[in-house]
Amino acid sequence: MLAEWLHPALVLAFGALPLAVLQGRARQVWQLALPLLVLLLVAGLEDGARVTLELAGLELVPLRADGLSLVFAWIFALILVIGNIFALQVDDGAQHVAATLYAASGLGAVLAGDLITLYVFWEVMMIASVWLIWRRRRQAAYNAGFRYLIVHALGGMLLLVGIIAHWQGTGSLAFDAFTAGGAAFWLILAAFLINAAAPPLHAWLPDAYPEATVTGTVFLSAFTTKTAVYVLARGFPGTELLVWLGVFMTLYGVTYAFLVNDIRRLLSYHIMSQVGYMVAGVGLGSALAISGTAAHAFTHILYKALLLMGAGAVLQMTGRSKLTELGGLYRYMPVTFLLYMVGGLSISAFPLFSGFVSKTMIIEAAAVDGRGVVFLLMTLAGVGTFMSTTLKLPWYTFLGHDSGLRPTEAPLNMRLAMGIAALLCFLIGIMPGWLYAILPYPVDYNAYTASHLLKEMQLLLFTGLAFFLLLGVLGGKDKLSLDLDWFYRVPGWRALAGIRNGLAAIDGGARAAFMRRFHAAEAWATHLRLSDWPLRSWPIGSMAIWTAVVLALLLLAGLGG
Amino acid sequence: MTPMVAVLIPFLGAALIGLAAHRPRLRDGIAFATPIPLFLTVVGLAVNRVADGNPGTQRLVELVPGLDITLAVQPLGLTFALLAATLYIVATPYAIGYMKAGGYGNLARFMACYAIALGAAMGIAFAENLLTLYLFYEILSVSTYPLVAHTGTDKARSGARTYLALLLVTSVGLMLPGMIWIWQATGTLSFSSGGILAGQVPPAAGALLLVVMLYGIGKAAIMPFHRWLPAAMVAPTPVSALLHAVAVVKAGVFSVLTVVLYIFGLDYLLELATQPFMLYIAVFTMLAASLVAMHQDNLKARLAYSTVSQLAYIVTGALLATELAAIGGGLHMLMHGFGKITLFFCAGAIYVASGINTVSGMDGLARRMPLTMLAFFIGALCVIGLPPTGGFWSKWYLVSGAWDAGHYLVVGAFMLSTLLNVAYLMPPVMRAFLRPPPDNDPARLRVAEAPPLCLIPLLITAAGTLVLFIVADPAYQLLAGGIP
Amino acid sequence: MMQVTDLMPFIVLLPLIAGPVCALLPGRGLPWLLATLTAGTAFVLAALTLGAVFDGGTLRYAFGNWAPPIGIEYRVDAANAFVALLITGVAAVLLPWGRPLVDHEVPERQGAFYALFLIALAGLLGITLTGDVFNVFVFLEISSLATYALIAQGRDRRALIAAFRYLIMGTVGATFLLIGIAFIYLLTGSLNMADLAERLVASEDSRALQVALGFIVVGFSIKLALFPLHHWLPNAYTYAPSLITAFLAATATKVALYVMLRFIFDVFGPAYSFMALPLSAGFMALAIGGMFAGSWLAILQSNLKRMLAYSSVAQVGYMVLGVSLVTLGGLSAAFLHLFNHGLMKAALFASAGIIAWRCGSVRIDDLRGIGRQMPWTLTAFALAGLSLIGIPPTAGFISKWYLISAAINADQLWLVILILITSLMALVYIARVVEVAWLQPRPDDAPTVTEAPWTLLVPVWLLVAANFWFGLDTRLTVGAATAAAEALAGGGLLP
Amino acid sequence: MNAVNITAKWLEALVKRGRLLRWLMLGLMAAVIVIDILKPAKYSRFPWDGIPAFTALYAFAGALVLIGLYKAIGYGLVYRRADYYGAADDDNDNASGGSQDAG
Repeated sequence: MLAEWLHPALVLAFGALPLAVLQGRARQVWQLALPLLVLLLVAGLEDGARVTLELAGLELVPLRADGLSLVFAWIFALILVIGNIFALQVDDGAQHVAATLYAASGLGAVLAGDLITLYVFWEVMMIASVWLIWRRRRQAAYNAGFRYLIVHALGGMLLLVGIIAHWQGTGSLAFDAFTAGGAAFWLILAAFLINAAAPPLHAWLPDAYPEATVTGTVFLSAFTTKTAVYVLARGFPGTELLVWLGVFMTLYGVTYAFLVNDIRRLLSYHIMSQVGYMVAGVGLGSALAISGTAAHAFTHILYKALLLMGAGAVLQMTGRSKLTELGGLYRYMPVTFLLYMVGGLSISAFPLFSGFVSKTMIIEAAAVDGRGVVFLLMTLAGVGTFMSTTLKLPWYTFLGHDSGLRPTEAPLNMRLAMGIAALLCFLIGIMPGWLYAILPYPVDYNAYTASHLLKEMQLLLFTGLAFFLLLGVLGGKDKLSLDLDWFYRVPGWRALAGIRNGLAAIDGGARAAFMRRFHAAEAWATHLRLSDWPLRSWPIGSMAIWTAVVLALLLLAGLGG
Repeated sequence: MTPMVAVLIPFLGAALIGLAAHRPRLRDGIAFATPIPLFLTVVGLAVNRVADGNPGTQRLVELVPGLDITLAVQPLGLTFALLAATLYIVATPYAIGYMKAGGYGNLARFMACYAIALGAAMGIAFAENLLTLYLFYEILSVSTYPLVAHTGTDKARSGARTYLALLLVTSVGLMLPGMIWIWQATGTLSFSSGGILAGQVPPAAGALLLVVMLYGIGKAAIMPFHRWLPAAMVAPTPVSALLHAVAVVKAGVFSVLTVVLYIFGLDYLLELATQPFMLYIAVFTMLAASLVAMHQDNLKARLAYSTVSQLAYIVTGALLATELAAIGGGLHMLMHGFGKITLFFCAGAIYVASGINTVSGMDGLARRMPLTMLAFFIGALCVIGLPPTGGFWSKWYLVSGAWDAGHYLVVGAFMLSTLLNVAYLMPPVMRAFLRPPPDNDPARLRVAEAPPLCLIPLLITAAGTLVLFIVADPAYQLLAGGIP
Repeated sequence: MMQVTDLMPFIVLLPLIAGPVCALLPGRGLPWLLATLTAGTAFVLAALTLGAVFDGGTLRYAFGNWAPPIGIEYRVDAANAFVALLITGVAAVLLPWGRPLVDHEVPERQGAFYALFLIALAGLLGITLTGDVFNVFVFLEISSLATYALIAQGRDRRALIAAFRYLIMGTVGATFLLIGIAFIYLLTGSLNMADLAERLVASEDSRALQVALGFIVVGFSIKLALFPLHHWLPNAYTYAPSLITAFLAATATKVALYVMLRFIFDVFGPAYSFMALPLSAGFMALAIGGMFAGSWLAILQSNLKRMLAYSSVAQVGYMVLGVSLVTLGGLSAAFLHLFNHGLMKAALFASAGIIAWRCGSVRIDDLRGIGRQMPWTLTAFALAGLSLIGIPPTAGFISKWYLISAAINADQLWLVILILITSLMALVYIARVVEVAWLQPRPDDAPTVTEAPWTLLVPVWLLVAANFWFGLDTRLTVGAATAAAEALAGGGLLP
Repeated sequence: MNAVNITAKWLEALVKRGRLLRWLMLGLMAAVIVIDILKPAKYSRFPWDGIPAFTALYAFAGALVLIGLYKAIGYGLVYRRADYYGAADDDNDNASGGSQDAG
């Protein structure tokens, strides 16, 4: 079977290399051909495919395809096509290589059948993705990227230690649900949650994503957190903690999304919020919930990419990304606006759009479980999502007062990419059967019941009512909203610098003291040498006296004793 | 095919280089040629050892019964020898290219000492007992002294003086009496599986002996005897590469591993009161050196402190006293060797090509030297311990060993150190790839990749770190077979 | 077919006879040739003797067939055969080396010079081989007088003063020895060592015997330059002709040490010696003092030869330290170092002699950058220096190994630390020279020097090679030193 | 730019009919409420499933509460000057995203 030898992740990884040297049209062609090839390879993967391998004394399964992993493989391959179309005009080989490697590692992680392979791709993902931030080439991006790297390195180490603990505890490296508990369980969970941007381990995401390049953010939004959702679904289904953590995430995300001013940061907080639904879904753990999680990850990647492409297009064409500096762009970027709105309607689960068919699955799963509070809070988060993503952001960016900006419409390839994503959002929205067919568990769920429709319309319409009533006070504030990254950006950094300075002071002090003594001794020796004392010959008399003294002492001691 | 041949080839090469001192072409030819038979010999020894389990023990001199100079091929030593012989092949053209491009003089002395250092490293690798190891250890210290002081400037001399003083003071002052003590107590110095001290030396005395021996091996650079390493940075870069990746520091940690495994023995080690103490000193070294490395602007100084930190990984691995950690230590010797030599090669190539030797000066350099910086990036990944480089495997086993031993603080320290590694190895990469080059600096525009003799070796070693990720299995099997 | 026993006296007689002949020979070449041949023959004989001793135990030869204790007896066991081998070996290597230096330093009357050399050699060998205490005194005077004269031949005016000071001190030492011997003779009526050993047991209560021991020990301590009685040595070594410096440094103090040990262990017996006088504590204190003072003063010197001379004071300290442990191991270590130090100092002074000849100066500051110009000489110096420091695989390392072993065995761990500290001090003063010579640039105004001819280099490198050879193959040295220690300690009185 | 212009024209037309859209929306709101009241609840999993127009009320009240909460959190806790972490060097991109590879 071909796909067992052509691991899609490896094909993609090696396929990334030519991007470093190809130029112009050739690069663009390869940039499209490669993801399509990978899409074909993923299509060729059969449920149940497996490749095993022995490395450094360990039994590895670099490829394992089953229902859960294939959903993610599909969407990863798909978003790579869309993202590459969006990035077609960017003339920066490093960024393309990074994006492709990043996608490769994401694919590799979801296809990994053992923990080592997972770890390998996990770390490659970190290394590749940070370049998408750094290639923005601004000081803020360097710093944010660095923080991103450090947080993920920490996550990677937690994962490594967790894997080791799991390995030593159970003797197995297979990547299945973790049931053993103990330190391994918590370490791996913590590592996964860092990548899933679950509070309090989330601050890297809204910190770094808005600083990434316009095209980079699109990829970033797709892979890291969704890989985390996949591994959570694989490793921790039905973990009660995750239900509450997920619910908290949804609300935390929408709250901060409302507070921030940068449109891409706003959307980044919404990634967090949406991933919260998925984390909660994993926590619920029922077949419906897991399927809903997979479905929501699928649709989320599409609509979030679409939203970020829209925001990125605005940033690219205007050079601005703050709500307070934007406004009235619909005249100049009408296509972007419309396509963005498709994404907005999708994320807020507007009927006929993709979010509706997936998000409601998770909420329904909570309802089926009889979890009233979870149900209500998730619904409330939906209110917040609709308000900020679909109403506030477009209102203050595309409509509202005229900011005086006169950009042109985004380039064709960008619009094309957004168009494809929007089309998929819409198609999934109206024909969810295609999506449901590839879910890990067969689902008996219909989003389009009258009851669902009615409730969803009530929710959205009255949220809109409240929004427009309070429109006057909802505009962006040109402020910075502190998040938990404050702890490592301010006191943590100071503590580190303090320790370093303390160590340097001790080391320097000790060295200086030693060298002082040493130089003093050296100077003394030089002085002695120059002073002729050690060079002087002793007079014969003193030699004789010494002789007498030695003899006398010897005899005295001997005779006296 | 005996270990003696492997030891002799570099010495012979050094002698020939000395004789051909006034014929540059011949001299370079010999310098180029010497590593090849050496490498083949070591590979031959490895094949013999792996295929027939034949240690090829060779007693050269017997001083008194129980005290002899003997060579043998043991798995751990074979790993070290393979590392050194392989890197020697790439280091030689690099050294010649670098020294010529940099306009250094006295090449015959330089190359001869280089070869002698490698011969000494071979001797250390194939030592069958502590005395033999000590013998070659001292030869290595002395033969690298002229290399460090090569330029002969005041700064170089003072650095070289610190270098030699610390290495000799520790080895003569601590290792030698420790060794004699061991000999007095046990009547043998042969390395044997499970150690020779158990039942011979009471744990109270063994505890003191452990401290004496670990600090006696100054080349392992455990704080506070690490100063020689940054001091030796005054040397030309090929020497730094030799010191920090191939011969000297690896000889140090190899000695630590060997002494811990085959003199003390892991079980006995655990009885010693100072084992946790030394373990945490090593852990402290690991973290403190990383912290210091973070604010070194001089690239080579940063790499030197990084080496101090990485050596402490291996010492920690040895002192954790578990099989997994010891394998991890052995693997890290190998992996760090490849990673660090790549970094030093890059630092040297950058210096030769552009005259830049600071991290802050590297802005935008990747546009002029993309291949070098790519290799630097890969080398950095290996040193950090990230896949897909070989560094991952060593970290895997080190952390496994720490976890196995129940030293969770050490596990935490490995994690923290990884973060610090990222924090000091990534900024040069970031600056080179991302920052715009300094404006109005016409000199910078003329910078191009270093000469091929410098460039090709560093690409090879960088590729080596990636290859080692995939072919880690033989190294693992070799080490696992030799560690009790 | 002559027996080795019959040949053995010729080790002494040959140079003694050849000496006067030499004085009569004209020119430069012939005296040198005769001296060299004599030394070479003596070396061969000494080697044969050592072999015979290993095979057959103690060799005895009574002069004029007068049976001891009346007649003078030569009595050779492992201890003195070993020392004789060192003396003749060093002489045989140094003479070919020294010829151009002698031509340079002693241009006139070389016949007399080589004659004195041979007589000094004969004296040292006589001290070593004789079994008669008065004979020891006689040979000591013979060698000393010849040595004074040789030192006075130095080109520097100060050589004369140095020789005079040595003469005074040497005479004091000889007088002390004579006083001691006189006491013994009065007590026992015998002068034969073996005989004395038996007879002295009867007088062990006598104060006079204690005094005799004291005088003898102090007398020899002067000759072996034990701290603080070493003051004659630096000047004598510094201003003597290079050949003489190298020869004396390698042999004279060693012979004094050997013969002192012979008295302490054989004549008086260790049980008595160490009980009657606090020799162990005294030796230990003076040895440590010498190790530190010698090393320290060596570091401070700016004259290469003087630095090496002070280094000798320190090295004598090691040997005496070994003795002071009063164990078989300690004594073996002392003998081992006696031999090895002879080798290393010969090599060092030989290279220093070449440097003095080619550079015209032995001030360390004048040696800047000569490593490049005289690579072979300076490399030899550096390698011999390694031996002095005790870096393996050199003879010095072996010495240090046994000395430290002995200290550990005697449960004197603190001594180990002191030994190591002084070894590192040796590192400082050797490294200083190496660094100046190799790593500092030659000043522009300094005269250009050229490498010495191979005739000088070969002997120096032979000595260096010996340092390495005996650092690896220690069968001869360790075996002989152990045998020597056993021979001296005799009845296994030592632990 | 043809497609873009047509879209822009459409949007312009929509914006001009803003009042009409508003009435449309209000009508829609009234409709969903009325339907919800008339139509019996399908589920009775939760106590509130039986309350007519519960979701509408919940959404409206929830939105108001959330907005109040945001304001409180923002002004009470997390708002800082925009340059709190040090001044950002250049706040606006030079309009070409990642493609200013000028070197």
